[in-house]
Amino acid sequence: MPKVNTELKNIVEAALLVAGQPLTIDKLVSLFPEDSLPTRDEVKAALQELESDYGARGIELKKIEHGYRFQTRERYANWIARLSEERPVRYSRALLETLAIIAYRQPVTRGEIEEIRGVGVSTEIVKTLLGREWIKQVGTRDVPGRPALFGTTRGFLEHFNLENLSDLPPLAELRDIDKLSAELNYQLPMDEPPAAAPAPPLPDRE
Amino acid sequence: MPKVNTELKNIVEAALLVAGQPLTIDKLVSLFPEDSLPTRDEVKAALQELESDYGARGIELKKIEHGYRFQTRERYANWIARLSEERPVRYSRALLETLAIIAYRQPVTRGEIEEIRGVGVSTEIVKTLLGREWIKQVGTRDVPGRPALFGTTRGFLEHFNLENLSDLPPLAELRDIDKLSAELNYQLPMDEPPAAAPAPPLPDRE
Amino acid sequence: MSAPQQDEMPFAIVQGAAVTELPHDLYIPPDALEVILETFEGPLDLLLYLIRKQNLDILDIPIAEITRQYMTYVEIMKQVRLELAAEYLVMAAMLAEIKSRMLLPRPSEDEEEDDPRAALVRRLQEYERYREAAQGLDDRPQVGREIHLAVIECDDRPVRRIEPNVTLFELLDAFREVMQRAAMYRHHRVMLEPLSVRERMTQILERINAETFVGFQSLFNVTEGRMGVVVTFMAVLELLKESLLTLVQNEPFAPIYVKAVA
Repeated sequence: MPKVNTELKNIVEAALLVAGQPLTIDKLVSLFPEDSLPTRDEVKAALQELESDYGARGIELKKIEHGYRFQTRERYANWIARLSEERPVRYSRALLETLAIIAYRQPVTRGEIEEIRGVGVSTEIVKTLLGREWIKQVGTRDVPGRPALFGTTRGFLEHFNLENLSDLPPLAELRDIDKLSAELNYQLPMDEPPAAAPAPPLPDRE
Repeated sequence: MPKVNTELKNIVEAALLVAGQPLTIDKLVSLFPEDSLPTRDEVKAALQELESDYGARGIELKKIEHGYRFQTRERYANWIARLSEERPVRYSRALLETLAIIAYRQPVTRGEIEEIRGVGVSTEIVKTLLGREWIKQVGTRDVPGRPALFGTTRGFLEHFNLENLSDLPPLAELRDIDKLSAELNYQLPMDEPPAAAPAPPLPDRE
Repeated sequence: MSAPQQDEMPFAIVQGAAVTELPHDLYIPPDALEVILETFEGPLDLLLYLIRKQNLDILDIPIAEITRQYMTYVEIMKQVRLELAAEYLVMAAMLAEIKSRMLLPRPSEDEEEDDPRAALVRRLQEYERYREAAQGLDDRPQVGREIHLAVIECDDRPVRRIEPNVTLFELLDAFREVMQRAAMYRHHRVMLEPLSVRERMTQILERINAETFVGFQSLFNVTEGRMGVVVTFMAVLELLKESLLTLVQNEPFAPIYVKAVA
């Protein structure tokens, strides 16, 4: 690991704080004039030092995909929230479910989302997600009608503070259908729920 | 001087770094809930510690009138300036059409361009094209108002990698633009001279 | 509006019987009914709600009971809401079908028969995991909510603008489009001179002005050859036609001069 040059570190620090969005190592390298370009390793070393410098501060260095950004630490959210009067937007369940399906199942068509959710997906929701640049069309499925395939964007990762898609917690496991109780409740009609069935344990994670 | 509480300092630091404007001590105090309000002196002490923490960093804490804010150190301005080099906006369709008409119809007045386009040409567009040095005024037309006549420049030819205007495809060929685009794309990147294409036949008239 | 004002006003008709009181197991304060109904994200969501409310395992749904509750809800939704997503009715039909298949005599032991609930269970599970994932997403720290991006100002930051690039293709495409548009208006017949002539017209205009005369012959560059001379000549004629320049000759065979029209 090359020794970190203080000037380099300071420039990287200032640039990240001014940019207000993730900067890649290549972008950071490009801030320097041709005749004094740092190596990518040098920049990486500077980033690592910054990360530890800010290890116990009010902000932290976070990696999103290939970019780095400074952001407030989550545990100060309550104090920072008082900075502005605005209430953060709340998203509807329909929107979040649609987004979750796109995130976990991408690339996926609107029809496939509707099949999973069991209801139609409003055009409004798709538009909102596209407008927020959390999803984008990544192609079309080669079936009649050539429906658009959607996937998530880097903006999605940025908003939800994810370094990459695999940072998403795994989906709950699908339990095997064979475990269906052998005892079919044939005793119809029945007004009472069957005796047994204690609360199911939290689903295992894959 | 009261001893500085790390949490307090971190909250002040985070707030200053996300506020986007100078914050007064009173404002910083107001971030805390009623039952744990710090004193103004405690906040002041936190600010002083922050100032010295950042004494040799890429950014510095500055007092602006009654507020405090972080700003980049002046001596890193040159590096930071390169941050904003990116994000060129795309030119509007109207601008491209205007430029194309000037190229094919020069010397031409703004009124004539408007007649061909069927809509007005904004002053902004003409200014942008003049600023980019792709067009210039080459004279005035001898009609009431003496409107300026525009033509393309050397810079225009250079940007589009044309030796002279007759390297532009004649109108007739434009109708088959898809075929053409394959050839044209082949010519990019711009550094290379155009593949010695034989001088195109004189363009058809429309 | 959802609250029963009079006892005789049934909420719904379920299987022929008027429901004047909300079923006990719905646990919904009447005035909140509509709000609650609106919170369901569809039939699967409603079913999951009914199952979870009774601490039942998805894998072991008492189909008759759940169907009965589901139908009650659907009937109420029909009454209080003008539009009920068709999906709810499709689900109702599916539940009825499962119920009836389960009433059929059990197949012989050696015959592996799928549980009629299997397809529904799979869908419910599938939906539930995404419902959880959606909740998980919402619980994540979000920019602007739990976390904020540090961004400091830099007042005197010189902005170095980079002009957008334009490819020749984009330019030609724009031109083609505008010409197609122009072609729709007959009276706007656009005449196009050969580009070389157009270009030369611009070049000539640049060289001349209204104050001084320029020698006609100086406009020609013999090293361009015959073609170049012709192009220049056509350009001069075109400029004359458009009254952009004047030719002056003091007497026959005297030198010809050119100047821009003042």
